[in-house]
Amino acid sequence: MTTQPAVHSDHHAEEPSYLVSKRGIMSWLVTVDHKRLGIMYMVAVLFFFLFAGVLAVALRTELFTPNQDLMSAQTYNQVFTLHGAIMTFLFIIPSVPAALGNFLLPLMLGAKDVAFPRLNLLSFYVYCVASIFFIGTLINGGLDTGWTFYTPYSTSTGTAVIWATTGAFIAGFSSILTGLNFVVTVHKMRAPGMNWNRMPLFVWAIYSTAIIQVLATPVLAITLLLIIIERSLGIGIFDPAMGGDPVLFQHFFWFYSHPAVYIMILPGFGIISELITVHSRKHIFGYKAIALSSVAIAIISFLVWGHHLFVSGQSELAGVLFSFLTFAVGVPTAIKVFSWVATLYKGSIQYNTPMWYAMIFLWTFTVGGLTGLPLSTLAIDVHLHDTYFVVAHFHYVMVGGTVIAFIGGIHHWWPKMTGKLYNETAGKIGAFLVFVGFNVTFMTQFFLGHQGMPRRYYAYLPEYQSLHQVSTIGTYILALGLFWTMFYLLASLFGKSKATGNPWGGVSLEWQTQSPPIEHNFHDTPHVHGSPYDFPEIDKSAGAHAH
Amino acid sequence: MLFSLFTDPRPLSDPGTPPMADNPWSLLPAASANAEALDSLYIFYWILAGIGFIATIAAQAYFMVKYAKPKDGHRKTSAITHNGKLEFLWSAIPTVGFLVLFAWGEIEYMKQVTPPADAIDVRVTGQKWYWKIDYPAVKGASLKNELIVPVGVPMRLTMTSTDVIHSFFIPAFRLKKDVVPGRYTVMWFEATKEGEYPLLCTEYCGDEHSSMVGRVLVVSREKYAEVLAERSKLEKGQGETMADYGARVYDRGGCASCHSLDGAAKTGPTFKGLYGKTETLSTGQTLTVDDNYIRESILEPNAKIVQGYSPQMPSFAGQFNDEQIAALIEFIKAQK
Amino acid sequence: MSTAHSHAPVHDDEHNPHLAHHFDTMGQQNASAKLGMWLFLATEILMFSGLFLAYFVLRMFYPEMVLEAHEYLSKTAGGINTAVLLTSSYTMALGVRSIQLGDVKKLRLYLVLTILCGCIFMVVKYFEYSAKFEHGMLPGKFYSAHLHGYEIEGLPHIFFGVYFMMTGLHGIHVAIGLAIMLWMFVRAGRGEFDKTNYVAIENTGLYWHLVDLIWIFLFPLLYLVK
Amino acid sequence: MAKVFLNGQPVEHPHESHEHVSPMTTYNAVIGALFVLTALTYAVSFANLGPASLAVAMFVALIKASLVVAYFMHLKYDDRYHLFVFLGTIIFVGIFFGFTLFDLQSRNALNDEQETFVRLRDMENAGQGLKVGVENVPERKAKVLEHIEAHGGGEHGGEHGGDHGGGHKAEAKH
Repeated sequence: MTTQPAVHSDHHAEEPSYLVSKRGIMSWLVTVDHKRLGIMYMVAVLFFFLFAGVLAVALRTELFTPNQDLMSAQTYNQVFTLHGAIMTFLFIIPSVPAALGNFLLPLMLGAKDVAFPRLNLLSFYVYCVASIFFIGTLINGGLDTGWTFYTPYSTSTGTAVIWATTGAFIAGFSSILTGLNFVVTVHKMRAPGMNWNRMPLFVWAIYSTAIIQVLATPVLAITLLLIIIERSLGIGIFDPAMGGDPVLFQHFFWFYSHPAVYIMILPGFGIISELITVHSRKHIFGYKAIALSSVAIAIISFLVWGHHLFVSGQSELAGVLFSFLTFAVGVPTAIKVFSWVATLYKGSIQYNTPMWYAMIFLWTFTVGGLTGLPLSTLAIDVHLHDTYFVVAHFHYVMVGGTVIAFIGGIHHWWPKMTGKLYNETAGKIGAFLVFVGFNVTFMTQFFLGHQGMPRRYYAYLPEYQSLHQVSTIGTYILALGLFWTMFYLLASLFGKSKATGNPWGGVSLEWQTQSPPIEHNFHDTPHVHGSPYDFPEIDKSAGAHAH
Repeated sequence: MLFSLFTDPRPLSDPGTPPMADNPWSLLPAASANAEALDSLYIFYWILAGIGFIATIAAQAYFMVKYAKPKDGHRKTSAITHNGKLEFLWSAIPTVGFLVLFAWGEIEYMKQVTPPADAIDVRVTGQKWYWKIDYPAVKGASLKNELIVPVGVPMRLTMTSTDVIHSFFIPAFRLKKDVVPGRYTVMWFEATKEGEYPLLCTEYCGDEHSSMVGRVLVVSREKYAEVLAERSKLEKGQGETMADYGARVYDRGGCASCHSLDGAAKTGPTFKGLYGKTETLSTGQTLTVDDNYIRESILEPNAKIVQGYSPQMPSFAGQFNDEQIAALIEFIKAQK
Repeated sequence: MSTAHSHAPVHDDEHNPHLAHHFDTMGQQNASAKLGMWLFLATEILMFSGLFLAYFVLRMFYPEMVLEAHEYLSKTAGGINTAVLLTSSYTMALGVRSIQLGDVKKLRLYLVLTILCGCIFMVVKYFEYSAKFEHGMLPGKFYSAHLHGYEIEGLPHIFFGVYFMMTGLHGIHVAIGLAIMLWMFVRAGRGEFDKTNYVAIENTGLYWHLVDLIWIFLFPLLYLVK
Repeated sequence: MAKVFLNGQPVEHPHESHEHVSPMTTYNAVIGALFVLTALTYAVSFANLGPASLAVAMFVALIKASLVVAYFMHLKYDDRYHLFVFLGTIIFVGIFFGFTLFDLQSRNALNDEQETFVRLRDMENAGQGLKVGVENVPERKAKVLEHIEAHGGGEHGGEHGGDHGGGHKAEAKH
């Protein structure tokens, strides 16, 4: 076992990093460097996260009292729709894969770039065009359908549905191109010796995600196209007023959008696998189980979309089938959580900020996963469907899972991406605020939901008020934590504290080059001889029973 | 309430919605056979999830403390990479739990969706933004936003929508079903406890989705016919003023979901100070709100739209008779 | 992970002008491009599958209407187009074979033949579409055939909606294919392809065959099936 | 010369071409078979097979598609993973179709009234059925009628008869 932290930082020190190897704004705009594109994606998705996050704060503020006070019904409906649509299509789907995935995938594989660098640039610009359409939606009368575009509401409302669906349609292409690029990269661009069993788990997660992106997103494209056609020509496939079936739309929509949930969460799983091992200096527990469970989740995710239709008039028999298959997703997910906890066993855990986020993730994601069970249990879902219970559940998975993992990942790879170190104390304060704020906001919503508080209400029965107020205050704490995080991270860019090539002592390939990396990632093609989790602290002499 | 200082004591615009539980932490009332059965399943789920959660988090917390890095540098860590038996166990045990949950949920669900043959038939129509409830077996029994149910008798609702998808949700019965335009969906229940319970729409259906709120009135079997007749009859009571009668029409007609009485702008203009006001129409013309205009707006709502509003109101022709319309006009006059 | 570093492999391919900087060998580059193309074809198949599903659902909901409405599609035009498209697939496959053997001249000839077939397809489609337009057999709310004297029971506007969606999306793919082949023709003329470097031609071929493949299913479903 | 690696594995002969070149006879045989099969479907479409007609047509189309994929697209000789991608895609299409159609088929399994569109049928019986195409948009209908008027009536029916195989019940009603 030989790791050479920052192998070449000495005799290659004069070589400029990717950030400064070329200069000028044009060198960024037409770059095909996956690292620069990763950074550009990061800026773009975080901008939309900020934007839709501000909308969320506005929503929660309106819900502080049971009556309408801040905004009118129409405004509220548009705000929650935009919050959902932007968070889904412009933030969370591209977040980890396009930002961190782009930056890290070739580095982790020991490649010079992704397989199709120009396609990568194209997919970034396609994403930009999509975001222009979403901004166009705002200008052209907003959108009030909810991010799910359910027919016949979306075919009859007077708002700018076509702008928004076109935006989502285009964003889908960006997602497809990124996914396609990553699948090919993983297959064809691995460094010598990097066989499937030596790939970091983040790569496995991104690979599984990419498979879903390639297989599911085209169906979203055709669904949105059909909505556009239905709205403009009224062809009568989804619109009952013309002879169509609105529940059929829900099948089309969720065939994509349920797997999309795993596009969102799988990369988060990948990040957590990396964070936990590096900061506890231990080999991941159950490498194969975690890697294969990612693939299993990717495949099963295509079989369960019907649980979004349990009360929507789908046939009861189909409901039973989908309920059964939904439980099947729980098994690989449970395996992952247990394996992460087991990885901590007999480790040497260092509580850096990224590790704080990993620990928070274990808490929030366990809650998110377990509250998925009553929603997949048919009879209980009938009561909980479309209530705040569902809202809380998917925020626990999407925010508590993906966003927490994303923020943890940003902290973990921040030194690698920027070459700077942030203030650890500030990081821990931020993590604490986010943890408290998040749980106060969404834990209460489980109780609200069980008591029957429906989704998408701007005014509600006064009985629900106390819980709503707690939830709103939690939102403010969460927002404070996120703003705090934004400020100290930005401040670190101008700080003097420089990162070494390998500040955490990681052994996967991205830590074997300088921070920030050079334009072609590695001075020489790396040759891989072992596992990415073979830390020097591991006591090989002891566990004779271990394999 | 925790922060009642901040809040407006006025209730939600919809009148007569009863409270469900005074204590926000207490569970809902269980007012149907289904709700009782479901609560046991729900408690079972919480026990199962609680065990899973506590086991996971306790292990995590224990490891976090026990194996924290010593101050003087890293200790040697275990070389363990996997353990087949353990992994099998923690895959198999949740699987068993999941199967039990699935099976129990499936059994309860099958009961939820198979109505008994002797159930009383009720027709429900969802419309932006109120529920119309008809009792085919009782002549002239038609209600708005109000479902009257006898205790201990199965009721079978056959539901449809005239515009977009709505969802019929009675939390106290733990039941919900989408109401889909172009087809019928079916729901059934047997109430077990007398009382008033909220009835909510849970599928987003447009501007006043939050106002599509009604109530379920569970009465004794003896009183059922009487209450139903009394509630569905909308006639001027003896000694009742026209304005008071109009208030009842306003209430029963579901007008509140779009027209407020407190000046708040909803989907339609507020009734406060409406009568005698000069309004600008979408065509640019102006007119004064008088008896004729109100009458026309009830029967032919989209003929003259006030600027800033969209033509969304359904016609009430055939639903209100002349006397009721007159009473409604008096009621609007009284809203100064 | 223990890593050793060696200098990048040095071999003849390094000098191949077609080799991009981030690949090590031409083999790797070509295999990547081809895998990428197959994944792209997968997305195309799934996208069209939505429309096919819409068609099957339509048949399920309104069997009589579909049977009646589909009689108004011209079997002759559909048949000609099928023959033309199959032929174009054949010439395309031969084009790929030519460049595999290093014959650029023949490749260009076959590309021209394929483009020609594609154009015939589009022309036939144009006549079909204009006949439908003239008879008011249009999708959805534009359907007015009953005013033109064609009475079809039920809701035929849905059938024509699906017909135009399917053939329209397919037609767009044909048009895109024609543009790509034209570009390939120009590139071949500039001598960009040879025996070892022809993956772009191969991928164009794969795309074109997929367009053919979709038509193979469209034709019987829309025009023939009873 | 250093070893060449691909997919993390050493490649023994990096310069050998592994592309398979099929002989002309294969292509000729395939296109011949495709034309024969097309003619077969076309002919069968005139025979009245009833519900079997869909199955037969799909079966023939499947054979045609397999020929194109295997020989024209070289999948038979190609990297196994490409075959895996292709078949995988077909499986996912199958899942999409299977589950959706299963739902639509079984909606009335427990409750007849839940069958899709029973309400639409009820409305139709009550004389309030859905309207076809342009009937939903009165202004557009008026325009179409105007247009027909200007171009000498709507009786195009007879002139184009040959191509439309189907009957023209229209004239009688019009």
